[in-house]
Amino acid sequence: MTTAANPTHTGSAAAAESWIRMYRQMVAIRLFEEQVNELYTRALMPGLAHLYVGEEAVAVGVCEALQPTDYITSTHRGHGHCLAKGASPDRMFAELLGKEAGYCRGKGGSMHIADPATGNLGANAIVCGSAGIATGAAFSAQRLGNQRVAVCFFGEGALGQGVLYEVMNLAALYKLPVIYVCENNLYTEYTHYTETTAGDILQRATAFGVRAESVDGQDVRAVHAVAARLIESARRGEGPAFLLCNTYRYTGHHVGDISREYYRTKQEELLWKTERDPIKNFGAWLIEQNLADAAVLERMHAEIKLEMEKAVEFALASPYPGVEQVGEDVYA
Amino acid sequence: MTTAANPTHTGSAAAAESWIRMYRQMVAIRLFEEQVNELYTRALMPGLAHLYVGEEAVAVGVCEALQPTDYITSTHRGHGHCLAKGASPDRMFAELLGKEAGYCRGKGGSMHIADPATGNLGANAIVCGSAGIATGAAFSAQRLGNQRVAVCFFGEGALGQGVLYEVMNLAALYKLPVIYVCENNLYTEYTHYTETTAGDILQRATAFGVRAESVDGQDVRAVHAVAARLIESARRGEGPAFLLCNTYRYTGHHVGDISREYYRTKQEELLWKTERDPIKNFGAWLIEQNLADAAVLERMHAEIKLEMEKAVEFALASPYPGVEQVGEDVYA
Amino acid sequence: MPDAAPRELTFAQAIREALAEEMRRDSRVCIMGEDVAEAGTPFKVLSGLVEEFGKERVLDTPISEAGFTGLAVGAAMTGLRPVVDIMFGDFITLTMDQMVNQAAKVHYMSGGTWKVPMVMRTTLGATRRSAAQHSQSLHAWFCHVPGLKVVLPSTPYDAKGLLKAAIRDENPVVFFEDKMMYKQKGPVPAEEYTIPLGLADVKRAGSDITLVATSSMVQVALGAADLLDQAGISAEVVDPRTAWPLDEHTLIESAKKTSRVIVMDEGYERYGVTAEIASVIAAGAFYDLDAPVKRMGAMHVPIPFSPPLEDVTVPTEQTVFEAARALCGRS
Amino acid sequence: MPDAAPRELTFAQAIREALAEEMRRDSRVCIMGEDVAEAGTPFKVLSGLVEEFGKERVLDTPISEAGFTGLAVGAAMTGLRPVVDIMFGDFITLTMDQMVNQAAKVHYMSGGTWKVPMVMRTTLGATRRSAAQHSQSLHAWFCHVPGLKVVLPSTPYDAKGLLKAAIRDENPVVFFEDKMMYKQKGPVPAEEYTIPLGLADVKRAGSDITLVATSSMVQVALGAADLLDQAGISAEVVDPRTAWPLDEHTLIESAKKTSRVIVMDEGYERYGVTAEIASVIAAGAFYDLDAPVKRMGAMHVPIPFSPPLEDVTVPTEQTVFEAARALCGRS
Ligand SMILES: Cc1ncc(C[n+]2csc(CCOP(=O)(O)OP(=O)(O)O)c2C)c(N)n1
Ligand SMILES: Cc1ncc(C[n+]2csc(CCOP(=O)(O)OP(=O)(O)O)c2C)c(N)n1
Ligand SMILES: [Mg+2]
Ligand SMILES: [Mg+2]
Repeated sequence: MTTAANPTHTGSAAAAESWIRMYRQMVAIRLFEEQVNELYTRALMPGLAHLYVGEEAVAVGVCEALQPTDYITSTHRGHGHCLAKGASPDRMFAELLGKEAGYCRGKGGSMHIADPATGNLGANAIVCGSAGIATGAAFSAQRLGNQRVAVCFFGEGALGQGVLYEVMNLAALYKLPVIYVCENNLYTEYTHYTETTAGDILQRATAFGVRAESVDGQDVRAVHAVAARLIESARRGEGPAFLLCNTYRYTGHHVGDISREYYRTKQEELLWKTERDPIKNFGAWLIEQNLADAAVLERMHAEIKLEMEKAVEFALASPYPGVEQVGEDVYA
Repeated sequence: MTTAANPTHTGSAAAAESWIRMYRQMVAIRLFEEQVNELYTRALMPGLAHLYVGEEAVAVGVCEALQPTDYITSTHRGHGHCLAKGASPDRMFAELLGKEAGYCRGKGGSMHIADPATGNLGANAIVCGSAGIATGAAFSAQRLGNQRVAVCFFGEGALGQGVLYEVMNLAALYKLPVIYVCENNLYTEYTHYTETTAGDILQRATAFGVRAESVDGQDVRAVHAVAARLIESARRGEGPAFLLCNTYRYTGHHVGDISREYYRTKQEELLWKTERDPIKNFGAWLIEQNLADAAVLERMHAEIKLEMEKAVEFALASPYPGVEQVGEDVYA
Repeated sequence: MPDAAPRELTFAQAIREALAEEMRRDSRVCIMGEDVAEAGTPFKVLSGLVEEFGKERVLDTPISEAGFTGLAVGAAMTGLRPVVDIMFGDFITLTMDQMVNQAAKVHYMSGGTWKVPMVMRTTLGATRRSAAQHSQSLHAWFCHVPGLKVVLPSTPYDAKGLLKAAIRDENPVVFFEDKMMYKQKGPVPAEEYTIPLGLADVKRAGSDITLVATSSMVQVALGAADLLDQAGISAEVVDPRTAWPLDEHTLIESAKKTSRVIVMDEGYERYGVTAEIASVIAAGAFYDLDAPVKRMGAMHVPIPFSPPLEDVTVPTEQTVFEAARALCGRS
Repeated sequence: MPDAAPRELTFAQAIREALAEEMRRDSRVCIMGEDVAEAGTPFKVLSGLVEEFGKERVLDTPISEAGFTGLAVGAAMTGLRPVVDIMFGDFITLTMDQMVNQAAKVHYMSGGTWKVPMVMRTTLGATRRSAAQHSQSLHAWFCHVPGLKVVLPSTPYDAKGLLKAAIRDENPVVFFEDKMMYKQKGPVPAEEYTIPLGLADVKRAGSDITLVATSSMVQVALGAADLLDQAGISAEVVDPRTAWPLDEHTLIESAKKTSRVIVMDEGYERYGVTAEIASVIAAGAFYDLDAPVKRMGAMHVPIPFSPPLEDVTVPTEQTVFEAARALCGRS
């Protein structure tokens, strides 16, 4: 998403630009998801979707540290990663509605958006389903010597899948440039992660020779700083890393998960939303640092909102794929 | 294999008896395997077999700390575990020859010996294939409250299989009475474990909430001491454990693996055989401690040799199952 | 509670009642899977069970399909009767080693000494707009494996009776539920009953053509049969109910009677369930068939998300009706 | 090296030569699996490759079938052409998620934008006294999955040409080698050639009965054809060579010509490859068949260790001969 030098630690103009870009990107994700929820509520979207609201700082902080040619893999909760890596909302909405103009010609839907142009190897509806793919992309990068890095995003629920440890072992053995980004939003579907996760998460990486760090996933600057460090180290050939981002999803597991009291309290939700909101807090910091003023940020919100509405309109107006396309793309 | 009290740390008569039993059991395993090799060389055994020679102290040290009703699961290299848990050589040889008198009516062969009478849930030809089964047996033991413990034997190659981490996590979460005994004999088939194993083996257990220890797998007393401690702690409801036993297989991956120079040196083999032999060293200790004299031990060897020869004869003379049995036992 | 009054339950309720009854009857029966306890699964099929039986017997697991299925195999061998919940049938991919190399073979490899009385409940079926990784019907894989039994219920009544039989079975049984059927209602008597595994059921008698249909396809077949009736064609709908053991006799007898057959199953048509059943019938009723056995399954494509595309990947009343009419020479 | 002289290679040599040639031709081709480098696999099929291509391209992996298969999927998407080695076909159980939910679907789910040009080489076949977990022929599972291709070579010549084509294919291809066939010799020209996926081969022409046979069963069919010849029955042996794409046309034409068919495959008979092929033929040659299509596959039992038991689980020249004779009304 950004240029080669990543000067976000300095007070330079480039750094300021980067901060603003990250802010904009986080807002874009949030407003995108609001439209998704709207589409669901108005019964305009087929199926379900898993919103990324609350977790924006993770995708944005990490992707800001990536090159356009770097790879990501994503999950069922993938809209944020996809946008942060550079996808455009109009084709994403089109995909969510199953339209031909979508990134996957309507064949993938919310959980399978992929986009070679931005290095997005695809969202994945199998929990941990893309850990192998991301590791393999890093393997290619190493063997082809193209200096690329692969980032594998996954929820903490994926820690339950054995294949994660298999591929971390492989990545460590071969010193592959892959970063495993674990988004711990505390819950799998309807179960708190402590009920399903024994031991220590960071040790689960270091035990396989993958260095590991954790970070406040609500603080985009912190995420970006550590991600940039790990990514550039991987790019230099120093091997894989694991980044645990502590975060929270504001809404249900999916758009239809409305009554959540049986697995988490409203107070808990409220606390995260009010005290720990990544956008609000980062906006306040930007203002405090004189990098933006409230009016600028408000204008930005309004602009993005309009952009999202237009994108939705585009998608709604787009045609479905012709039925004859059903048999295409099975084999290359 | 022994009675409730496990007085092997004391100088009591019971302890002495236990030492002698362990010595006998180790010799039995070694001489059993020699017969297996002989059967293979003489082309009397169908298929292949994976010999346990060199690793006797692990199976014996651990199984001596188990009750007859406790469970074990085993591997492709399973004869040692099977004997140590109490199986009789005659029915084992019969199984290895595919005879009806075998433990599995000839249907299992070397890699699938199972025996409910001694709590042997079965050898397994899938690397790590029995980790789930052992964990499940511990689950039953806990839920049925029958005070049993399950021991899962596996080679260090099984550390490559993700399911191991899945079930260790489950065992830790539910505090199941299961001991994961990793026999690190340095090689998988033809590859040194350091080429396939990143990170730290013990951490791979502790990271999942399973306490872990390592022990010299050539020292039956050491194995027994730590195994007894872990097993009794699991039995008391204190949860699972992982025991790393450092050991060595003297011969090939299987009986047909004769030329091994491309993956390990003869010197290395020689060193283990001469300096670290579990039987020789333990025998010397027994003599030193006045628990046995050389003549007694020699007589024991001769007796066991005879027993093994008789068992082989029994197996050779036994009939194959009738062809009509092929369709039996598919469904219970 | 002997109550002869007709009673209606949804498919989900029938499953839940079967589980509750068996759990009351036999303390060894326990349930394990992801979000099965308080959440009662995303499909809410198990709602209420944890309240009655507690978290010890309705066990929330990590997202470790291989791990907890393996655990269930060991638990089944040693005295429990686990019922494993695999949320979407697409995730059986992760359990194949445990089910096929372990569960299915333990009894045989051990010469009949160990048994694995476990049930895996999972789902099948498309048209839910869930896309390629949440819409598959992969039961044909398990049908191919000796040592396993495979149940494909199509009504609440069958679901309850077959699930109870599956839980009491001494073998590993895989039980596939059509996720689109959970809210469908049907009569389920309050009295205790089980349905033996291996008996087909004639869901509708007819004389001109046999529609063999499994699971989700049974309703489709019945709908097609109504359309055919209006076109003057009498269709018999036969539901094998279990793909293994397979009631070949009933299928072949129906084919002999009608002389025309369509076999329908929501799995992929190629190398799928319809191939086995069609070839069993083609061989068994060889001298009585007036036309080739026609197979109708899912189109050979990963299930697309886009509704108009997804809708054409599976047989519908209309496509079955047309195929049947053509087969009867009336197109 | 243009050399027209007939040359014989073993099946293993043919595989190795195909790999070596493709690796020389295309630096993106690499091999990964357990003990593939210095050991050259337990079957010694890959001996010598690491010496020529180095450990970077012939990669020893941990015993992590799911992990390195998944790695291969990602590597294939991003510019390499990995050939994954799964030692025994029984271990594909561990790779089903990577192969089926990932490799097979990536192209379709991404609307045709990403491709997965990878090959999985693995084995099938019993009678090696390897027991139930090392003797299965589970290729039917992959045949059922859209997005995958499945190759079942039966001669060194076919093995080489088909493997080269598989490596050049833009899709995930699963390549099954009969482990009992590795030492079998056959003519393999020194000149470069490939065999397109999807073309059946008539291994022997005949007029009275068609024996459709795959992989390990081709030699059995040819042996049976010799016996049949002596009994005055002329058997045609047709080898589909790829189970998917399936050359239905050649199979049906042969069936129409001979009017009698046996379909043989070493996978389990039930819900297996023979079911698909038999039902394709039964439908396609419906009006020409004089007898039901007969299927012969592995007996529906986990493969037993005991030699006399194992030997009866798979079709043999003798059992095929007898079945064919009976089918021709000469029993
Ligand atoms: C292999 C597999 N098992 C189960 C599911 C069903 N499922 C979808 S999302 C989910 C929870 C994922 O939790 P987490 O990884 O923490 O991601 P989050 O939803 O919190 O972002 C589950 C169990 C699945 N998609 N794949
Ligand atoms: C899942 C699986 N992959 C591969 C194999 C082939 N195989 C059999 S034994 C073995 C090596 C096992 O090494 P280790 O676990 O260290 O046990 P050891 O033989 O050293 O006792 C391999 C790769 C297998 N049986 N199962
Ligand atoms: Mg989560
Ligand atoms: Mg080893």
